Amino acid sequence: MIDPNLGSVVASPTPAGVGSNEVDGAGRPLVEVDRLKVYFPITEGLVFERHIGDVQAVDGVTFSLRRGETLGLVGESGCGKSTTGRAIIRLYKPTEGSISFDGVDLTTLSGDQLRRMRRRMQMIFQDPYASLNPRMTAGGIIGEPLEIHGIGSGGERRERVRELLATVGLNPDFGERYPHEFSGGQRQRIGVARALALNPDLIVADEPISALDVSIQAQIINLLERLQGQFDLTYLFIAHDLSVVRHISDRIAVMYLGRIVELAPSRDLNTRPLHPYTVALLSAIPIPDPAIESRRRRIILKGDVPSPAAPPEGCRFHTRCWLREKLGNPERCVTEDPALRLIETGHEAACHFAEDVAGSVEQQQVVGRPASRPRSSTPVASPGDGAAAGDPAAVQQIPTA
Amino acid sequence: MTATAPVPAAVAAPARRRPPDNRLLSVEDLVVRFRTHEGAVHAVNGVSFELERGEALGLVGESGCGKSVTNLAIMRLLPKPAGRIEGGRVVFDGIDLVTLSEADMRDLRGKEIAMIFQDPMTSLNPVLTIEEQMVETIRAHRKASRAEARKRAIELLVMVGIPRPETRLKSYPHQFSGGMRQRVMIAMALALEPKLMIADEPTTALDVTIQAQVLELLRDLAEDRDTSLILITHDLGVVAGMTQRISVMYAGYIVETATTAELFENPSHPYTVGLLHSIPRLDEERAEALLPIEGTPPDQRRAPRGCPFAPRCAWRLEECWTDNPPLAPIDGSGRVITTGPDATHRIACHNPPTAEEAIAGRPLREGFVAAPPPDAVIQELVTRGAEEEPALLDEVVLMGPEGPESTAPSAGGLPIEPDDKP
Amino acid sequence: MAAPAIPATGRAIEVRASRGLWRDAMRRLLRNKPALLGLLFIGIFVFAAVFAPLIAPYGPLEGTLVQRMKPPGGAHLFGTDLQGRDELTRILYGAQVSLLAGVASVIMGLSIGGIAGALAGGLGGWVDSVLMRVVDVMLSIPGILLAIGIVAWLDRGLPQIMFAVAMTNAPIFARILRGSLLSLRNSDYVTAAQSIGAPPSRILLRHMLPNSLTALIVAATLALATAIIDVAGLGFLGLGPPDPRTPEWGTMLTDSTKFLRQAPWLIFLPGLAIVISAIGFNLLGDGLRESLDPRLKR
Amino acid sequence: MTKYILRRLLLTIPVLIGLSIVLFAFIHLLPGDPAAAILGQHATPDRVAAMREYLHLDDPIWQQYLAYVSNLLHGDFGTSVINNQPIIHEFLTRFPATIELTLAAMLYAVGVGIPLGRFAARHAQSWSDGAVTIVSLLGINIPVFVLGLTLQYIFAVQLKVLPASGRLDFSLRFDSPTNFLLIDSLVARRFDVFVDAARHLVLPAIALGSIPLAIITRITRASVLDVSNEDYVRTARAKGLTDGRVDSRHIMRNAWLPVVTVIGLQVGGLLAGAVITETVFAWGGVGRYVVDAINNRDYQVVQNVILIFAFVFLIVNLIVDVGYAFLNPRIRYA
Repeated sequence: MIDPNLGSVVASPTPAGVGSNEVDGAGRPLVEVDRLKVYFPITEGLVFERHIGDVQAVDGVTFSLRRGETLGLVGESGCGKSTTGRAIIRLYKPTEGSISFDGVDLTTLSGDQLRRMRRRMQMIFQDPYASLNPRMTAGGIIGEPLEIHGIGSGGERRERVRELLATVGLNPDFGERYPHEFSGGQRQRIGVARALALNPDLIVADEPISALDVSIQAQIINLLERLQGQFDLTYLFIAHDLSVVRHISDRIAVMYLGRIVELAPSRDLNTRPLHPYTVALLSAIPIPDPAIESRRRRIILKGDVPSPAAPPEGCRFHTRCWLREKLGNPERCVTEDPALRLIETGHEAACHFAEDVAGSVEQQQVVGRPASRPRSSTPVASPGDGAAAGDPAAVQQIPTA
Repeated sequence: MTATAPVPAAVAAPARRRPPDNRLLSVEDLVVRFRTHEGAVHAVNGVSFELERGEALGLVGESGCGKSVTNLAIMRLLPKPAGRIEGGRVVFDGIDLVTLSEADMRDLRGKEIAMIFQDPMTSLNPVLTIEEQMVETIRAHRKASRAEARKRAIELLVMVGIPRPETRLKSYPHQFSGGMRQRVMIAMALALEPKLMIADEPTTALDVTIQAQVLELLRDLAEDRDTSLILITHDLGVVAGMTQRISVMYAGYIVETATTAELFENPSHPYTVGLLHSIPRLDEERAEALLPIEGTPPDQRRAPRGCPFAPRCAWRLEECWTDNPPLAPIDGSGRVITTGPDATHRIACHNPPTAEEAIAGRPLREGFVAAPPPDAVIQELVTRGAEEEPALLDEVVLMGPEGPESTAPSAGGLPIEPDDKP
Repeated sequence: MAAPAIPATGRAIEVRASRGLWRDAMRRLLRNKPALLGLLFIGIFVFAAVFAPLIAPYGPLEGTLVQRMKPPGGAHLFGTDLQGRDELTRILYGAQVSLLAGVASVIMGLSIGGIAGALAGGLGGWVDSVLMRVVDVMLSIPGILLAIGIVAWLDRGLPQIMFAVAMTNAPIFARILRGSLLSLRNSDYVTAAQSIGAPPSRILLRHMLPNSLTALIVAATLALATAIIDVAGLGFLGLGPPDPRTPEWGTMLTDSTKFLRQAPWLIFLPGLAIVISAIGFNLLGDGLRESLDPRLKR
Repeated sequence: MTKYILRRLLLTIPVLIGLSIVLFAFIHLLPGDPAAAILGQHATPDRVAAMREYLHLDDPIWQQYLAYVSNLLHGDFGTSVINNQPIIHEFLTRFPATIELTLAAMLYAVGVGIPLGRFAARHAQSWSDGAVTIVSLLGINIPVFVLGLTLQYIFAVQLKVLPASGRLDFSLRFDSPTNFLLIDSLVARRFDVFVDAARHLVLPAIALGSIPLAIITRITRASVLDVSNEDYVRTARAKGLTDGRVDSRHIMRNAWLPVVTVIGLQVGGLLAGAVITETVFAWGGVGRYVVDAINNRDYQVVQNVILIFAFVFLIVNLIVDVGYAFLNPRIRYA
């Protein structure tokens, strides 16, 4: 057994002077990201590299993570979701903006201070084959964080590794083995165990299941859910699959071209999406039920996502927006960049016309059945009434909140 | 339009007897093996299915279940020299493809059966322009001048919704986005109006909004032309809206087949039930707990023995370990309809879940426990598995009657309490 | 280190302990027939070098002009050379020079190239730019020409030869190591190490170098083959060890070229010795490439 | 594309500068007084003084370097201490012989290596593939001089079908203005000379070309096998193209790319190998010139011949890289 005080060898994670005066109340979020920008420079030049532009991977993102919650970060490839996650772990240095973790601004930290903070935030990677050093044993990989932070003696660390293996559902004797001797799902469990080793507060899970087979995905999701309850973890869960994100998250932030376009409690998001992009995204996800599929109407977005090196003026989504087209192409979308604004309780969206989305046929159609009762508790057509759901005219009657 | 090479119609005329019904393709007891240094890989172990004209069939399964190999075998495009058809017949439009001469088979490919592959990034030749690749497809099967073929290529690009086709023809694949490349692949597949189109995970590499574009295009084009479609995917959601019938594959076997509506209404094989319970659904009122399938798919280097799903199955009986059940109608009747909207719902299972169990995702019968592996199976795993696939053995063994969670030591008493947290 | 397994099925099953990466690699290597042949060739070569004084029938300098150019057979299995010395003896002793020069030059090259490559790939930035330009310069001088230049410059002698051959290999090692490090720098497991707070030195030493090492080991083995050929080549050009009596394979060939017609064995037998040693290291290198990758099964 | 070429061109400038510094150091780090060292046994006080003047030895080191570079840029590569001939002149008269040899060796290596590699790939895992693998293994590991002497023994000494050494039979009197024997003889319509020169070229070209041949065979085989497993080759087959068409348009067009790079890299090996080959076959090219210079401690010759060889190597690689870019649309239209 490990001395429970082992962890306190390391200095208090809250550096003196920063946020220590503040009351450490439950009200303060664990992570606060404020106007975060991460740009990657594009250089060109024959001999001397010239800076000719930036890939605006993340361009002004603001959100917070409450203790113990799971925030899902969802979007298509290149939307900046992984970059955001990595910037929080400080694998990338933010170009602008601030990230505060438990009251400490991470963007100003470096060296030892940063390393100490890293004990409290860990990451799980997408590819279980690439994220484990092939020349280290599973035990070495899981024990490495303890070693780096000087926690425990060799024997204690070995004992802890065995416990961690058991915690993630692997045989404790497997510590001696090398990654190539495990299956994909087992490897991902090792990755989870490594992230747990230091008892972190926050885990950033970057597409943790998308490289796994369908039948293995659920194993890992369940594991993550169990561990959250067990160890009081806060998750930032990054994925492209909205149905998975919705399953595991309390709240969801939808990203498009480096911006958060919608942020809502996860139940609200797919019943009452308020950003036209979210509506399209939801409608694009196939549902494993032919009856529902047959009466859904897909919103097919035109064209591809523009390059993050040259995002469109105004609203970034305006080049592909179905709502804008429906509204007769208002100029405002091209000229004015919509800010993320609170539209309903806890539900933010970055669209000038978010109110027009609410109650629209498109919004009602996304999951092929009428929305569950809106918050205003206005009477709605019976949810079980398939005929009503299939008829756009019927759902159109639903009043806007 | 005349064909350049001897068409099967001319060469194989005596062999071609148009079946009386509407059947286009019938695969009978197909067996495919791969010969590797480590012995044979049992990729496809006796797969049979049929397809009508204009019908869309979904082949669903996880990676390595044999769904792609089955279709490469139909096209006779198995990687050489390792992959070999070791048994069975593939009859397409009255012709047995397995015994067809290579020249006749080549003439069929692209013209009567076309394929779309998973990764549009790697499926187009990077050093040839789109024009070169499209024109060569057309000219391989039709006597057409370069200019005629080019005109046809432009029509096709318009059809799949590629803007400015004249200029885009001159482009190289790397100058297109993923979605656009997949459209080019579709255009190329449709160039010769094939009777059958095989789409192998056509949208797996694409983003979800692009996936929606491509799937809609594929469905519309196939419907317009009355082209039969085999859609291979691991995503049950994709097949739900795209196909009329579905066959679920596992470890080189079809374990369940039914019309799409019936399969989702009444999933009856433990594997299908497991798959449906291991994916979260967008339309759920609230997030329900997922019930994963424990363990990993079997090592196909071992000769199949018993039901391939037995080691991961919560419903397994003793006999499942040794006796692989055949695909049979769920209602026990002898009558089998293989195609069309009245196709018989068939499964390969000794102990299928009841409707309630299928909804619950686990056995509900009083006192039922999955049968542990008999000694002979364990012995085989120990002698072979330990040497070649250690992880697999551990998982099978860990998968005791109570499932793995109970075998893993309880994690509740982890000693380091998060006491260093503020 | 077998431990009892979970008695889930009521039966105890031995959980196989990992064999360890090196033993695993060794096992794969020993299953590789060409590599085994290579090991056999190397074995002969090393055995000859180490035990030459014990197994050689004569002394390396022993012989009289009366006995010169005797064809193989009889008292002289490989015949005698221009000075009447036993050719077999000289070939056995020649292995000493080749082995010594080959191994020493590869170790020298590995040290120089390895350090340069580690600095370039590990530090990046201007260090990388400068070192890589130097490597470009050295690689722009075609192989043995660089060695010729160095020997010409430093004068003849065994250490000079070793250094010269080392300098032809060093830039290659540097490039291989740097390339490998650079590709690993963006690998997920290095990112993972950063995310758990591993300091840069640890990332380089624990994560990047061990994974780059296999490429370097393979390159070094293959370089042994070229080193043996290059040393002999220098000897053939008259840039071998300064003492002309030293039994060195390349030098032995030069002396005999004028007597190709009369004594062809004086060309073929030392030539064969060079070829066999070189092939040995080549086969072993190829075998190592396949067996050292833990991701490849068996 | 132009940008790429320009960039590639500019990248060779630092290499050239570095090269000149290294070779400048080569002379100036010689033990003792560089002037005396260069002159060696031919040193007389007068000549040493003249050499000191020529090398600007009394100036600061950077001026000495600038003088060296300036001389090079003016085509002054110094004079040989042995025969007092300008090095560049000696070099230019011998270089055609070396070019003839290396080109022939390259033609042999490419002309045989690529078909052999394709053949082995097409019959992968068969006995003929195994045979090709063994032959190329042998090719890589036989030193040029061993192979050269072996060829001489078999074809000149035993079979007497080809000449053992030299470029031309003594009995044939022919004055070659450019020293490109094959071209000059054709221009002069001396077909007897052409045939004889070609016969003299066969053995040295085979000896010199064998290592590149083995390497090109290996790379071609590996590359063709790699490309054959690409998805787009499967696509091409699924479209119903004939095997020949799949092979020529889809496999070879891509398999070429790595082969082209390797061919470029072999030029260095050929130039170095030429030094030894010319010694074995008494071939009057630059290689022998260098070897003679080393034996005579004619340092300036060694220095500047190495410089020119490196320069040639860089230029060839530049051309190869541009060719590669041209073959690869991903670079061409980057």
